[in-house]
Amino acid sequence: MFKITADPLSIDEAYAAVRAPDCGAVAIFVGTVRNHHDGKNVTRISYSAFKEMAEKEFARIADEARARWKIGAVYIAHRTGVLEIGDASVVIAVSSAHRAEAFEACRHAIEVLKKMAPIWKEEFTESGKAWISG
Amino acid sequence: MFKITADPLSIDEAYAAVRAPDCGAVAIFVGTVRNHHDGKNVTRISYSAFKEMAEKEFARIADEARARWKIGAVYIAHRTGVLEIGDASVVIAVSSAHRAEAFEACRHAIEVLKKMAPIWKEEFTESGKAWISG
Amino acid sequence: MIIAVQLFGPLAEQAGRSRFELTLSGSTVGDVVAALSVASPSLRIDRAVRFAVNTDYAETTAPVREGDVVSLIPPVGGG
Amino acid sequence: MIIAVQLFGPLAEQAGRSRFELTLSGSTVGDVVAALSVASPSLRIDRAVRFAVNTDYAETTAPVREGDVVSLIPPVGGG
Repeated sequence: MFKITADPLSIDEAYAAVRAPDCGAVAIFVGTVRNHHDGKNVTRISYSAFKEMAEKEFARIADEARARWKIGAVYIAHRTGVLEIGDASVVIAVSSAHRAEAFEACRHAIEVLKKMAPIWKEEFTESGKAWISG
Repeated sequence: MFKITADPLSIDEAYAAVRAPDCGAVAIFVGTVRNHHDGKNVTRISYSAFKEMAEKEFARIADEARARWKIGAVYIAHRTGVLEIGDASVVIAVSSAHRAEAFEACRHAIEVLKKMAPIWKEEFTESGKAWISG
Repeated sequence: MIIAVQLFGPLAEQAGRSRFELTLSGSTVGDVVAALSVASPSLRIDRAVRFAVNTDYAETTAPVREGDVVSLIPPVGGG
Repeated sequence: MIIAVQLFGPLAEQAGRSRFELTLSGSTVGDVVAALSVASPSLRIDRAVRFAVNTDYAETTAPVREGDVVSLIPPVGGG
Protein backbone atom coordinates (compact mmCIF):
# COMPACT_ATOMS: atom_id res chain seq x y z
CA MET A 1 0.00 0.00 0.00
CA PHE A 2 1.36 3.38 -1.04
CA LYS A 3 -0.21 6.61 0.06
CA ILE A 4 0.07 10.31 0.65
CA THR A 5 -2.42 11.25 3.35
CA ALA A 6 -3.35 14.14 5.59
CA ASP A 7 -4.44 11.68 8.30
CA PRO A 8 -2.17 10.54 11.15
CA LEU A 9 -0.04 7.55 10.17
CA SER A 10 -0.51 4.18 11.83
CA ILE A 11 2.43 1.89 12.58
CA ASP A 12 0.06 -1.03 13.15
CA GLU A 13 -1.51 -0.46 9.73
CA ALA A 14 1.95 -0.62 8.16
CA TYR A 15 2.76 -3.84 10.00
CA ALA A 16 -0.59 -5.44 9.15
CA ALA A 17 -0.17 -4.50 5.49
CA VAL A 18 3.10 -6.40 5.06
CA ARG A 19 2.99 -9.37 7.42
CA ALA A 20 2.65 -12.69 5.63
CA PRO A 21 2.80 -16.39 6.63
CA ASP A 22 5.94 -16.99 4.57
CA CYS A 23 7.78 -13.95 5.98
CA GLY A 24 9.58 -14.21 9.31
CA ALA A 25 10.80 -10.62 9.44
CA VAL A 26 9.30 -7.14 9.22
CA ALA A 27 11.47 -4.02 9.25
CA ILE A 28 9.69 -0.71 9.85
CA PHE A 29 11.05 2.81 9.60
CA VAL A 30 9.20 5.75 11.11
CA GLY A 31 10.33 9.30 10.43
CA THR A 32 9.10 11.79 13.03
CA VAL A 33 9.21 15.55 13.44
CA ARG A 34 12.28 16.39 15.51
CA ASN A 35 12.49 19.43 17.76
CA HIS A 36 15.88 20.51 16.43
CA HIS A 37 17.65 20.95 13.10
CA ASP A 38 20.98 22.63 12.34
CA GLY A 39 21.11 24.06 15.85
CA LYS A 40 17.65 25.65 15.64
CA ASN A 41 14.58 24.78 17.67
CA VAL A 42 11.91 23.48 15.34
CA THR A 43 8.32 24.18 16.36
CA ARG A 44 6.45 22.41 13.54
CA ILE A 45 6.77 21.22 9.95
CA SER A 46 4.44 21.55 7.00
CA TYR A 47 4.64 18.89 4.29
CA SER A 48 3.10 19.18 0.84
CA ALA A 49 3.25 16.69 -2.01
CA PHE A 50 2.42 16.05 -5.63
CA LYS A 51 0.20 13.22 -4.46
CA GLU A 52 -0.34 11.21 -7.66
CA MET A 53 3.33 11.30 -8.62
CA ALA A 54 4.56 10.60 -5.08
CA GLU A 55 2.34 7.53 -4.78
CA LYS A 56 3.65 6.33 -8.14
CA GLU A 57 7.23 6.90 -6.92
CA PHE A 58 6.46 4.85 -3.78
CA ALA A 59 5.26 1.98 -5.99
CA ARG A 60 8.38 2.32 -8.12
CA ILE A 61 10.61 2.26 -5.02
CA ALA A 62 8.86 -0.94 -3.93
CA ASP A 63 9.26 -2.54 -7.38
CA GLU A 64 12.94 -1.64 -7.39
CA ALA A 65 13.40 -3.17 -3.92
CA ARG A 66 11.57 -6.35 -4.92
CA ALA A 67 13.83 -6.66 -7.97
CA ARG A 68 16.95 -6.28 -5.83
CA TRP A 69 16.08 -8.21 -2.67
CA LYS A 70 14.06 -11.32 -1.90
CA ILE A 71 11.29 -9.58 0.03
CA GLY A 72 7.56 -9.91 0.54
CA ALA A 73 5.37 -6.82 0.72
CA VAL A 74 6.26 -3.12 0.96
CA TYR A 75 4.19 -0.36 2.60
CA ILE A 76 5.02 3.33 2.22
CA ALA A 77 2.93 6.20 3.59
CA HIS A 78 3.80 9.88 3.92
CA ARG A 79 1.73 12.46 5.72
CA THR A 80 1.02 15.99 4.51
CA GLY A 81 -0.17 19.12 6.28
CA VAL A 82 1.10 20.74 9.45
CA LEU A 83 2.79 18.27 11.80
CA GLU A 84 3.75 18.86 15.39
CA ILE A 85 6.91 17.68 17.16
CA GLY A 86 6.86 13.90 17.53
CA ASP A 87 4.28 13.30 14.79
CA ALA A 88 5.16 10.58 12.28
CA SER A 89 5.76 12.02 8.81
CA VAL A 90 6.67 8.80 7.01
CA VAL A 91 6.23 5.08 7.68
CA ILE A 92 7.88 2.35 5.60
CA ALA A 93 7.45 -1.37 6.28
CA VAL A 94 9.02 -4.30 4.46
CA SER A 95 8.50 -8.01 5.10
CA SER A 96 10.83 -10.83 4.10
CA ALA A 97 11.53 -14.48 4.86
CA HIS A 98 14.90 -13.56 6.39
CA ARG A 99 15.72 -10.39 8.29
CA ALA A 100 18.73 -9.06 6.34
CA GLU A 101 16.61 -8.37 3.27
CA ALA A 102 13.85 -6.56 5.17
CA PHE A 103 16.38 -4.27 6.87
CA GLU A 104 18.30 -3.51 3.69
CA ALA A 105 15.22 -2.91 1.54
CA CYS A 106 13.61 -0.70 4.21
CA ARG A 107 16.77 1.38 4.56
CA HIS A 108 17.08 1.67 0.80
CA ALA A 109 13.44 2.72 0.45
CA ILE A 110 13.77 5.69 2.81
CA GLU A 111 17.01 6.81 1.14
CA VAL A 112 15.40 6.74 -2.31
CA LEU A 113 12.17 8.32 -1.06
CA LYS A 114 14.13 11.26 0.34
CA LYS A 115 15.82 11.84 -3.02
CA MET A 116 13.00 11.10 -5.42
CA ALA A 117 9.52 11.52 -3.93
CA PRO A 118 7.94 14.87 -4.89
CA ILE A 119 7.33 16.01 -1.32
CA TRP A 120 8.26 19.39 0.17
CA LYS A 121 9.02 20.34 3.72
CA GLU A 122 8.64 23.77 5.23
CA GLU A 123 10.27 24.04 8.62
CA PHE A 124 9.04 26.50 11.23
CA THR A 125 11.55 27.64 13.85
CA GLU A 126 11.67 30.42 16.39
CA SER A 127 13.41 32.59 13.80
CA GLY A 128 11.01 32.02 10.89
CA LYS A 129 10.37 29.43 8.25
CA ALA A 130 12.37 27.79 5.48
CA TRP A 131 12.03 25.16 2.75
CA ILE A 132 14.24 22.21 3.63
CA SER A 133 15.52 19.67 1.12
CA GLY A 134 17.86 16.68 1.06
CA MET B 1 11.43 -1.27 28.22
CA PHE B 2 12.69 -4.86 28.21
CA LYS B 3 10.38 -7.80 28.68
CA ILE B 4 9.68 -11.45 28.26
CA THR B 5 5.92 -11.92 28.12
CA ALA B 6 3.33 -14.53 27.31
CA ASP B 7 0.99 -11.81 26.01
CA PRO B 8 0.75 -10.83 22.33
CA LEU B 9 3.33 -8.20 21.38
CA SER B 10 2.29 -4.71 20.33
CA ILE B 11 4.14 -2.80 17.62
CA ASP B 12 2.45 0.44 18.72
CA GLU B 13 3.66 -0.11 22.28
CA ALA B 14 7.22 -0.49 20.99
CA TYR B 15 6.93 2.69 18.93
CA ALA B 16 5.36 4.67 21.77
CA ALA B 17 8.10 3.49 24.16
CA VAL B 18 10.96 4.92 22.09
CA ARG B 19 9.61 8.00 20.31
CA ALA B 20 11.05 11.22 21.65
CA PRO B 21 10.94 14.90 20.64
CA ASP B 22 14.68 14.98 19.90
CA CYS B 23 14.60 11.82 17.76
CA GLY B 24 13.58 12.02 14.11
CA ALA B 25 13.88 8.31 13.36
CA VAL B 26 12.52 5.07 14.76
CA ALA B 27 13.60 1.68 13.39
CA ILE B 28 11.50 -1.31 14.37
CA PHE B 29 12.17 -4.99 13.80
CA VAL B 30 9.43 -7.58 14.18
CA GLY B 31 10.21 -11.28 14.05
CA THR B 32 7.20 -13.44 13.20
CA VAL B 33 6.50 -17.15 13.04
CA ARG B 34 7.12 -18.29 9.48
CA ASN B 35 5.31 -21.23 7.88
CA HIS B 36 8.48 -22.83 6.52
CA HIS B 37 12.01 -23.67 7.71
CA ASP B 38 14.66 -25.81 6.02
CA GLY B 39 12.10 -27.08 3.50
CA LYS B 40 9.62 -28.18 6.16
CA ASN B 41 6.15 -26.82 6.78
CA VAL B 42 6.04 -25.27 10.24
CA THR B 43 2.72 -25.44 12.05
CA ARG B 44 3.59 -23.60 15.27
CA ILE B 45 6.49 -22.65 17.56
CA SER B 46 6.84 -22.82 21.31
CA TYR B 47 9.23 -20.35 22.96
CA SER B 48 10.51 -20.62 26.50
CA ALA B 49 12.93 -18.32 28.30
CA PHE B 50 14.97 -17.78 31.42
CA LYS B 51 12.95 -14.63 31.98
CA GLU B 52 15.07 -12.74 34.53
CA MET B 53 18.32 -13.34 32.67
CA ALA B 54 16.80 -12.65 29.25
CA GLU B 55 15.43 -9.30 30.41
CA LYS B 56 18.85 -8.45 31.83
CA GLU B 57 20.46 -9.42 28.50
CA PHE B 58 18.00 -7.14 26.68
CA ALA B 59 19.07 -4.26 28.92
CA ARG B 60 22.73 -5.13 28.30
CA ILE B 61 22.14 -5.19 24.52
CA ALA B 62 20.56 -1.73 24.79
CA ASP B 63 23.45 -0.39 26.90
CA GLU B 64 25.94 -1.76 24.39
CA ALA B 65 24.04 -0.13 21.51
CA ARG B 66 23.88 3.21 23.33
CA ALA B 67 27.64 3.05 23.92
CA ARG B 68 28.29 2.38 20.24
CA TRP B 69 25.73 4.57 18.47
CA LYS B 70 24.17 7.94 19.16
CA ILE B 71 20.66 6.69 19.80
CA GLY B 72 17.72 7.55 22.02
CA ALA B 73 15.63 4.80 23.57
CA VAL B 74 15.60 1.04 23.00
CA TYR B 75 12.63 -1.33 23.41
CA ILE B 76 13.01 -5.12 23.31
CA ALA B 77 10.19 -7.60 23.93
CA HIS B 78 10.08 -11.35 23.30
CA ARG B 79 7.03 -13.53 23.60
CA THR B 80 6.92 -16.99 25.16
CA GLY B 81 4.43 -19.83 24.88
CA VAL B 82 2.89 -21.44 21.83
CA LEU B 83 2.78 -19.11 18.84
CA GLU B 84 0.85 -19.62 15.63
CA ILE B 85 2.02 -18.78 12.09
CA GLY B 86 2.22 -15.01 11.66
CA ASP B 87 2.39 -14.23 15.38
CA ALA B 88 5.11 -11.78 16.42
CA SER B 89 7.77 -13.47 18.56
CA VAL B 90 10.09 -10.49 19.03
CA VAL B 91 9.81 -6.71 18.67
CA ILE B 92 12.78 -4.34 18.85
CA ALA B 93 12.50 -0.57 18.46
CA VAL B 94 15.27 2.03 18.51
CA SER B 95 14.94 5.81 18.21
CA SER B 96 17.65 8.24 17.17
CA ALA B 97 18.09 11.78 15.91
CA HIS B 98 19.29 10.50 12.52
CA ARG B 99 18.13 7.35 10.76
CA ALA B 100 21.42 5.54 10.13
CA GLU B 101 21.98 4.97 13.85
CA ALA B 102 18.47 3.66 14.51
CA PHE B 103 18.76 1.14 11.66
CA GLU B 104 22.23 -0.04 12.64
CA ALA B 105 21.49 -0.34 16.34
CA CYS B 106 18.19 -2.16 15.68
CA ARG B 107 19.89 -4.62 13.34
CA HIS B 108 22.70 -5.15 15.83
CA ALA B 109 20.24 -5.72 18.67
CA ILE B 110 18.43 -8.57 16.92
CA GLU B 111 21.73 -10.20 15.93
CA VAL B 112 23.03 -10.12 19.51
CA LEU B 113 19.66 -11.18 20.95
CA LYS B 114 19.68 -14.28 18.75
CA LYS B 115 23.15 -15.25 20.01
CA MET B 116 22.91 -14.26 23.65
CA ALA B 117 19.38 -14.14 25.02
CA PRO B 118 18.49 -17.30 26.99
CA ILE B 119 15.42 -18.16 24.93
CA TRP B 120 14.60 -21.54 23.40
CA LYS B 121 12.53 -22.41 20.39
CA GLU B 122 10.76 -25.68 19.76
CA GLU B 123 9.50 -25.97 16.21
CA PHE B 124 6.49 -28.11 15.34
CA THR B 125 6.28 -29.43 11.80
CA GLU B 126 4.24 -32.09 10.06
CA SER B 127 7.00 -34.59 10.82
CA GLY B 128 7.41 -33.87 14.53
CA LYS B 129 9.12 -31.33 16.73
CA ALA B 130 12.68 -30.13 17.22
CA TRP B 131 14.68 -27.64 19.25
CA ILE B 132 16.03 -24.96 16.92
CA SER B 133 19.01 -22.75 17.67
CA GLY B 134 21.11 -20.15 15.89
CA MET C 1 -1.00 23.81 -28.16
CA ILE C 2 -1.95 24.52 -24.58
CA ILE C 3 0.03 22.87 -21.77
CA ALA C 4 -0.78 22.94 -18.06
CA VAL C 5 2.13 23.61 -15.72
CA GLN C 6 2.16 22.83 -12.00
CA LEU C 7 4.46 24.42 -9.44
CA PHE C 8 5.15 23.05 -5.97
CA GLY C 9 6.75 24.09 -2.70
CA PRO C 10 9.11 27.07 -2.94
CA LEU C 11 8.41 27.57 -6.65
CA ALA C 12 4.67 27.92 -6.07
CA GLU C 13 5.49 30.38 -3.29
CA GLN C 14 7.77 32.42 -5.58
CA ALA C 15 5.23 32.53 -8.37
CA GLY C 16 2.34 33.23 -6.02
CA ARG C 17 0.37 30.48 -7.75
CA SER C 18 0.67 26.79 -8.45
CA ARG C 19 -0.87 26.39 -11.87
CA PHE C 20 -0.36 27.96 -15.30
CA GLU C 21 -1.85 27.30 -18.73
CA LEU C 22 0.74 28.11 -21.39
CA THR C 23 0.31 28.39 -25.13
CA LEU C 24 3.35 26.79 -26.76
CA SER C 25 4.93 26.77 -30.17
CA GLY C 26 7.66 24.21 -29.30
CA SER C 27 7.07 20.71 -28.05
CA THR C 28 9.57 19.77 -25.32
CA VAL C 29 9.80 20.23 -21.57
CA GLY C 30 12.54 22.79 -22.26
CA ASP C 31 10.14 24.79 -24.40
CA VAL C 32 7.58 24.75 -21.57
CA VAL C 33 10.20 25.99 -19.10
CA ALA C 34 11.23 28.78 -21.48
CA ALA C 35 7.62 29.89 -21.91
CA LEU C 36 7.07 29.74 -18.15
CA SER C 37 10.12 31.97 -17.53
CA VAL C 38 8.54 34.58 -19.78
CA ALA C 39 5.11 34.24 -18.14
CA SER C 40 6.51 34.41 -14.60
CA PRO C 41 9.85 36.27 -14.62
CA SER C 42 10.21 36.13 -10.81
CA LEU C 43 10.65 32.34 -10.88
CA ARG C 44 14.18 31.08 -10.19
CA ILE C 45 14.37 27.84 -12.18
CA ASP C 46 17.93 26.77 -11.41
CA ARG C 47 19.71 23.50 -12.14
CA ALA C 48 18.38 21.89 -8.95
CA VAL C 49 14.83 21.98 -10.32
CA ARG C 50 13.67 18.73 -11.93
CA PHE C 51 10.72 18.25 -14.26
CA ALA C 52 7.91 15.78 -14.68
CA VAL C 53 5.54 15.11 -17.54
CA ASN C 54 2.31 13.95 -15.92
CA THR C 55 3.55 11.67 -13.08
CA ASP C 56 7.04 10.77 -14.32
CA TYR C 57 10.35 12.57 -14.10
CA ALA C 58 11.41 13.83 -17.53
CA GLU C 59 14.45 15.50 -19.10
CA THR C 60 14.19 18.94 -20.73
CA THR C 61 14.41 17.23 -24.11
CA ALA C 62 11.34 15.07 -23.42
CA PRO C 63 8.36 15.73 -25.73
CA VAL C 64 5.11 17.21 -24.44
CA ARG C 65 1.74 16.70 -26.06
CA GLU C 66 -1.61 18.43 -25.88
CA GLY C 67 -3.22 17.48 -22.56
CA ASP C 68 0.06 16.76 -20.74
CA VAL C 69 0.73 18.38 -17.38
CA VAL C 70 4.30 19.53 -16.87
CA SER C 71 5.44 19.85 -13.25
CA LEU C 72 8.41 21.70 -11.86
CA ILE C 73 9.94 19.74 -9.01
CA PRO C 74 12.14 21.92 -6.79
CA PRO C 75 14.52 20.09 -4.39
CA VAL C 76 12.42 17.60 -2.44
CA GLY C 77 12.33 17.15 1.33
CA GLY C 78 10.21 14.14 2.16
CA GLY C 79 11.05 11.71 4.94
CA MET D 1 27.21 -26.20 50.40
CA ILE D 2 23.93 -26.57 48.53
CA ILE D 3 23.62 -25.05 45.05
CA ALA D 4 20.46 -24.82 42.96
CA VAL D 5 20.79 -25.75 39.29
CA GLN D 6 18.33 -24.78 36.56
CA LEU D 7 17.95 -26.52 33.22
CA PHE D 8 16.21 -25.10 30.18
CA GLY D 9 14.92 -26.17 26.79
CA PRO D 10 16.35 -29.45 25.47
CA LEU D 11 18.39 -30.04 28.65
CA ALA D 12 15.29 -29.86 30.87
CA GLU D 13 13.62 -32.25 28.44
CA GLN D 14 16.57 -34.69 28.61
CA ALA D 15 16.71 -34.60 32.39
CA GLY D 16 12.95 -34.82 32.75
CA ARG D 17 13.10 -31.92 35.21
CA SER D 18 14.30 -28.33 35.28
CA ARG D 19 15.62 -27.89 38.79
CA PHE D 20 18.18 -29.70 40.98
CA GLU D 21 19.58 -29.01 44.42
CA LEU D 22 23.17 -30.30 44.56
CA THR D 23 25.42 -30.72 47.59
CA LEU D 24 28.91 -29.62 46.55
CA SER D 25 32.41 -29.98 47.88
CA GLY D 26 34.08 -27.78 45.21
CA SER D 27 33.27 -24.17 44.52
CA THR D 28 33.23 -23.43 40.78
CA VAL D 29 30.72 -23.71 37.96
CA GLY D 30 32.79 -26.66 36.69
CA ASP D 31 32.31 -28.43 40.02
CA VAL D 32 28.56 -27.90 39.76
CA VAL D 33 28.51 -29.36 36.25
CA ALA D 34 30.53 -32.38 37.40
CA ALA D 35 28.13 -32.99 40.28
CA LEU D 36 25.15 -32.58 37.95
CA SER D 37 26.56 -35.17 35.52
CA VAL D 38 26.67 -37.65 38.39
CA ALA D 39 23.16 -36.79 39.58
CA SER D 40 21.67 -36.95 36.07
CA PRO D 41 23.80 -39.25 33.86
CA SER D 42 21.44 -38.96 30.89
CA LEU D 43 22.29 -35.27 30.41
CA ARG D 44 24.46 -34.44 27.39
CA ILE D 45 26.40 -31.39 28.47
CA ASP D 46 28.52 -30.74 25.39
CA ARG D 47 30.72 -27.77 24.48
CA ALA D 48 27.76 -25.86 23.04
CA VAL D 49 26.21 -25.54 26.49
CA ARG D 50 26.94 -22.25 28.27
CA PHE D 51 26.54 -21.50 31.96
CA ALA D 52 25.18 -18.70 34.07
CA VAL D 53 25.59 -17.87 37.74
CA ASN D 54 22.35 -16.20 38.75
CA THR D 55 21.53 -13.99 35.75
CA ASP D 56 24.99 -13.61 34.15
CA TYR D 57 26.93 -15.84 31.79
CA ALA D 58 29.90 -17.40 33.58
CA GLU D 59 32.91 -19.54 32.67
CA THR D 60 33.39 -22.99 34.22
CA THR D 61 36.14 -21.51 36.40
CA ALA D 62 33.79 -18.92 37.93
CA PRO D 63 33.20 -19.30 41.68
CA VAL D 64 29.82 -20.25 43.08
CA ARG D 65 28.65 -19.37 46.56
CA GLU D 66 25.92 -20.62 48.87
CA GLY D 67 22.60 -19.32 47.58
CA ASP D 68 23.73 -18.94 43.95
CA VAL D 69 21.65 -20.45 41.17
CA VAL D 70 23.66 -22.04 38.36
CA SER D 71 21.90 -22.32 35.01
CA LEU D 72 22.79 -24.50 32.06
CA ILE D 73 22.13 -22.61 28.83
CA PRO D 74 21.85 -24.93 25.82
CA PRO D 75 22.09 -23.32 22.35
CA VAL D 76 19.57 -20.48 22.27
CA GLY D 77 16.97 -19.82 19.62
CA GLY D 78 15.30 -16.51 20.34
CA GLY D 79 14.24 -14.09 17.67
